[in-house]
Amino acid sequence: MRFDLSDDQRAVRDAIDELCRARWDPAAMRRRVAGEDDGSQLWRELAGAGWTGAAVDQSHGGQGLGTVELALVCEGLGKALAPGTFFGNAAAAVLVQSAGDEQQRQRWLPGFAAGAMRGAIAMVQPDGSALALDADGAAAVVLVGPGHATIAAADSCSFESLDGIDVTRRLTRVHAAQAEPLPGDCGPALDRLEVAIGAELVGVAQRALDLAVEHARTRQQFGRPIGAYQAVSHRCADMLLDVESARSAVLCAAWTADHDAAVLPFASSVAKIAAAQGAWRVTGSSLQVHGGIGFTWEHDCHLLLRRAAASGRLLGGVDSHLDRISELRGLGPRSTTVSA
Amino acid sequence: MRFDLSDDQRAVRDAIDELCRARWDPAAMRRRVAGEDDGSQLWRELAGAGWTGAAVDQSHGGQGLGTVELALVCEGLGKALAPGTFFGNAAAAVLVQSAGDEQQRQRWLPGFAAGAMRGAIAMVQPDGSALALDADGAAAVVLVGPGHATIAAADSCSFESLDGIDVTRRLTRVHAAQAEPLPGDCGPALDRLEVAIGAELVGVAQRALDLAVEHARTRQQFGRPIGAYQAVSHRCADMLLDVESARSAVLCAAWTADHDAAVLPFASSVAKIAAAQGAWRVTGSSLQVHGGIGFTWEHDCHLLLRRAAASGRLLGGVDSHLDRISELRGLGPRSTTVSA
Amino acid sequence: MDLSLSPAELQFRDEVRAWLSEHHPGPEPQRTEEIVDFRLRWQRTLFDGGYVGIAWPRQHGGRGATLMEQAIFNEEMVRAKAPPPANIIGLVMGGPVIIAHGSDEQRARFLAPILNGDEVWCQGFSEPNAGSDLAAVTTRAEPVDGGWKVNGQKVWTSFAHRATWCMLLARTGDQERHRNLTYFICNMKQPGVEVRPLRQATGDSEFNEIFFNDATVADEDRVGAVGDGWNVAITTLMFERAGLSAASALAIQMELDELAALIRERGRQEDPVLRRRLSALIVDTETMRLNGYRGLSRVIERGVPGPEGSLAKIQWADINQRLGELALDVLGADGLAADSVWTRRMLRARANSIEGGTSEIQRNIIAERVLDLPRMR
Amino acid sequence: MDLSLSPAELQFRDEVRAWLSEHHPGPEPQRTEEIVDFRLRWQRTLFDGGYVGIAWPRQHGGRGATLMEQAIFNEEMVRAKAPPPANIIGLVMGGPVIIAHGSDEQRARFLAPILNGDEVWCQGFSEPNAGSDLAAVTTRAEPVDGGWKVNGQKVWTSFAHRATWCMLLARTGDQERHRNLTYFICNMKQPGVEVRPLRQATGDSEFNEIFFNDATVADEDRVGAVGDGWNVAITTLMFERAGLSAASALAIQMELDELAALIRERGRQEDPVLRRRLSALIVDTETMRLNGYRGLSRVIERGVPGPEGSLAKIQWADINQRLGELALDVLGADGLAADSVWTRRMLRARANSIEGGTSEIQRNIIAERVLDLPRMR
Repeated sequence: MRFDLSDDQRAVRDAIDELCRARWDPAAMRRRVAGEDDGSQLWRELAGAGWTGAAVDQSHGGQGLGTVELALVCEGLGKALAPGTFFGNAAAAVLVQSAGDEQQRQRWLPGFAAGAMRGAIAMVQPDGSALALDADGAAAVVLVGPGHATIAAADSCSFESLDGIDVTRRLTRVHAAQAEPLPGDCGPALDRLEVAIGAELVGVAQRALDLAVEHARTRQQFGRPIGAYQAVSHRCADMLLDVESARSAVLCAAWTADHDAAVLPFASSVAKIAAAQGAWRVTGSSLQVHGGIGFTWEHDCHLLLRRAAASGRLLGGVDSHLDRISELRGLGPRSTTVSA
Repeated sequence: MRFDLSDDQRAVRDAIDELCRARWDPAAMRRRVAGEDDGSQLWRELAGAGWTGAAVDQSHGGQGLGTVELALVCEGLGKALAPGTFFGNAAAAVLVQSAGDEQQRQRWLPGFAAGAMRGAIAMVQPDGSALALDADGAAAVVLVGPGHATIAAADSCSFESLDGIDVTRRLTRVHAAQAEPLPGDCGPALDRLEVAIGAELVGVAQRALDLAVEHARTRQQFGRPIGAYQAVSHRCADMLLDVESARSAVLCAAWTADHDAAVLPFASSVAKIAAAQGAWRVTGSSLQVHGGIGFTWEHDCHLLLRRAAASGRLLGGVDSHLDRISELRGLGPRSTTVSA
Repeated sequence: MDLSLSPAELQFRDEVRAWLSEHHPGPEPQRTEEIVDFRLRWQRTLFDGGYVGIAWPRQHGGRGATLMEQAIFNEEMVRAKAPPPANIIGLVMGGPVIIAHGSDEQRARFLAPILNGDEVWCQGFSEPNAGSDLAAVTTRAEPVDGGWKVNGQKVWTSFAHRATWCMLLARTGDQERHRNLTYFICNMKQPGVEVRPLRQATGDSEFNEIFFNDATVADEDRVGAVGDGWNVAITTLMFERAGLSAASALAIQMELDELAALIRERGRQEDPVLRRRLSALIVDTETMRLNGYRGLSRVIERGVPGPEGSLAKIQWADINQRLGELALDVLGADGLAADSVWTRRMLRARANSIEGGTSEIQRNIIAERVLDLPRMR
Repeated sequence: MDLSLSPAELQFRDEVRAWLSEHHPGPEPQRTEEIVDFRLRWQRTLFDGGYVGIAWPRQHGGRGATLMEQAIFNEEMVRAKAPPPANIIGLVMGGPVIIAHGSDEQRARFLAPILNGDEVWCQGFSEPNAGSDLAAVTTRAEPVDGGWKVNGQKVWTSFAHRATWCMLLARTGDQERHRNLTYFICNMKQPGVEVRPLRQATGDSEFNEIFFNDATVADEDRVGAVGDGWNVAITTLMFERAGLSAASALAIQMELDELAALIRERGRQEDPVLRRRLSALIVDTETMRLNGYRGLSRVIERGVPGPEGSLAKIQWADINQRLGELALDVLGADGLAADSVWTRRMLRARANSIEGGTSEIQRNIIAERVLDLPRMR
């Protein structure tokens, strides 16, 4: 047993960080927030480097990387507050691959993998409409509802753009005139996607922690760096605990997705809960550590907080995952199994 | 409007503090914990000073003091970790007075008021048995069940003593061979008792805070009093917030009990929640501030924590009061009213 | 102890309530500029009704009412969802300080226009490097004949672009931090003063930055002695809190009622976890309201506001932040749409534990001034 | 990354599991005295089975297994509800320090009896006035011919009344705090050493106080140089944590399973609030277990334990305290009866955030040594 990244996995992580440093620095991210960058350049970079095919198996033109590698890509992009196009495409690919029939795979996966035809996902709301992040410009949208998923070609969809709380990604309401169901069970795919979202949240939280620690080291008040005060330093220690716990849970769930299907539901719920709650607490704490400057539009603190709030509510919310865990432990109305 | 104690109320508070200083100092309390003091001496003192009749109206031989005054007595006794005999007797009196018939009042109240025949209450458990604190030696026990109460003469009861988590009071399981119902609605009486319990918890929390602040001022580590470290000083500030919030809620509910029956359910739930949660947090924090010494048997920290844990679960628990509040606000399954 | 309003207080409340229902200006406009004009007109209406400076002494143009009546008025304003007057800074901080520390000439010159809204005031304390550590201000005022020349930068000041006067805390010497600050009343309508809007995390621009470049202040516009500005400013900040917390709690209660309605509207009322989180907020808001009244009774007894205001400030920030989070959880994925009033409240509440003294500073104040614990600094 | 056990690790685990099911000594006795004898016999059994000092080098009498195998063994011990060996202090702290800092003579003299349990060790670091501030120890060791004379008091030491040796941190000079502490191995079986039981909040007496009155230590029983005791002690404390957290998390998981059973037994499983509080504890315990394995992988890579152990220590204390509170809420008024195992656990858990370095000290360590934040002291 060895719970740390292999050299290949470190290489994936470093490659993504390098790509973001070069192609998605804070200035590019700000242009995106200001609506002056549609992210297509970054998308071409990701496609050119082959990342768009990370989650697609090789028989359909992808790289067939593991879920751990997928998670590392999502973490790196989250750290850089990159657009949601990569996740949307990977999510659509994972769903079609594991819940679609062979014809659907043939039709969509090669395009998703090459980045030529981008995929996206939308979450069906109680009122029947569906919400999506950075779905504009996609070739197809997978609509995820409770326990089922359908896929619709973009030309059969209407996209109504909304102001989203997360200004680093574009929120749209999607109406699909015609969509065909993915016949398979999408449960395992959705669990993998929760892990990918968790990984993105780990990146967001890590960045918020790094900013807070840097500020605490340098910001002087009362003749000392504020990091010398326990009100700040102990808060930072708790932030580290949240980040490391979320990272451990996400990496374990990612590994489990590829090696131990039976445990995946538990592992992915743990990962989503730890990442969603951790990122929310950490981004909020980071803003607090920064004080007034952290509340200005120009500072990234609020962008990280907004992103944590949004991604933490994609697919399953924390409460639904807490309920699933108690059912897996034999507690709760719908559960019959006995506690492990 | 004036939200502070009148001179008469201050006099009540000071008289109880003085009586405890003289008759129930830490040494006496420790003898009680060690089982070497049955508390009868303190009881005689309370009766001699007329406090045992505080909650009984004058027409039945009591002083007919208000609920605010009753709360102040309970707070003072809680601060001194005095036995539960006063509360048990006052609780029995309040229940008989407001839910009993005139014959029951005639039979029991004069004895309760004079302290000659002590009253006690017991909480009926799901299994039908009833738990009581410091009921041994009582002349009568009021058994409180969900929505109803009965009274039993002690000679028709069997008392089985148990080891209680709260070693400052004696826990007994009461079985009543025969008990007669109190015909009236005991709701308002129970709300007054929740306020009295809340007041006792305020006293417990205040004492825990005082001990922590004193320790933080004097205990030296790393060449400074530990109270100079924010990990300690900010914890103490949060303790003060809990204590003052609980006190405000308890005093308001006590006043409400005598002046605004319609609002009493809300006010008493707020008081019990604020006092139970506050006392639990504050006694736990006080032990933490004390460090190792606070975990020794000889130190009072654990006695306060034990008492907070026990009193916070007498009658309605925090969750049941939270549910009542949402019902009073028009939320929750059983509720039909509309939010205020 | 008597928690019911006295006959006089009841009568005052009913008067205010009736007057507000008659004169309520209706909903506020959206754009910031329009809001200021709207609130200026509203302040004039309040002034003509005798409802500005409720607790100010009569000889200074106030109503001469009790602090309790001031609190009652604040609650009625909240209950009626009435907007605040435009010159809130002048009324809550500027005026009271002049009454307490100013000269008769200053009282004669400044108080009346504060009350009728002819002159709007703004606050000039915080600086980029003097946030929690207010005594670290570096804005300098240098003596020139007839007055002072001011250079520096202030931040987090609202309505600065419409203000006539700024409560300016500036450094007038080089000795020990607290000892060489002086409190000035600086005219904003002069070439040496530049105001820039400051965009916040919410996307709004409630606040401004002020840049002073050789701005001038006449010496008669200095409040208190040279070097005594720290004490003057501290009183200002204490007045800021006194008697406001009960009304703030009422405002939160009204938002909690909205949230309860939202929970019903979304059919989430069968979820006991959401219900109990809401109930816990209702409980904390109620204790905040009650703490406010107990504190007010102490202030009335003592005559001056005390450090207890820090308790309410901590509660207020904590409750607002939990309220915003709960609302997002009720909305679920719908909460991702920022047009929701709840999203805006959630984001705005993140500043509550920073503005007006961070929650950390409030805990320092409680530890040192209420609990008498040793200070680290 | 590979979270599955290697074939060798699997084989080791199965061996251990089979051996434990065969040799499990059964439930522990109640009385403290009997517990020690019981654990001494159990340690002898473990020793004969080759399961003591799993990760100790072979040349020092250990099994020479990997830290991962040590962790696997710890987990199997927990899973089998097997008691710890009597000389846990000697095995986890005393021995490793002698291996790391001791002389060959000391290794030859002390290691073997630590392993087979012939000699029990106890810890002599904490003092009434040196808790969080360990460097403030005042117990003095003065040179006398052939050795040292010790006077002072130690506290919070377990099994002292049965120990042959005490890991003693004593002051041997008057210069700067950290510079003049020395680490000794002090014989407990001498007239100058008095042991008194210390009763805790739970009512039990797990711990003792030790009083040294002119106790003597031979100079060959000094570990490390005179004045170097601080560094020696720090290693000791780091060894205390390494590789234990995964097993501790497993122990908590088993208690959480008991708690889930209690919730069903009490018919409280329809209460979603209790269920979610339990689930939240399950999540945190799982992340604690995973953090433990990630930390262990780092230790194996680096060879020495690092400050990350502080994270697990904070999680462990927090989870245990919330677990105890949840159990009381499940029991309701029944929880008032102290015979409940849950009441005892709740009370015992209050010490978890104090013993072995308070949670506040752990946060200091993380802030200063992991996050490289400036220190206040």
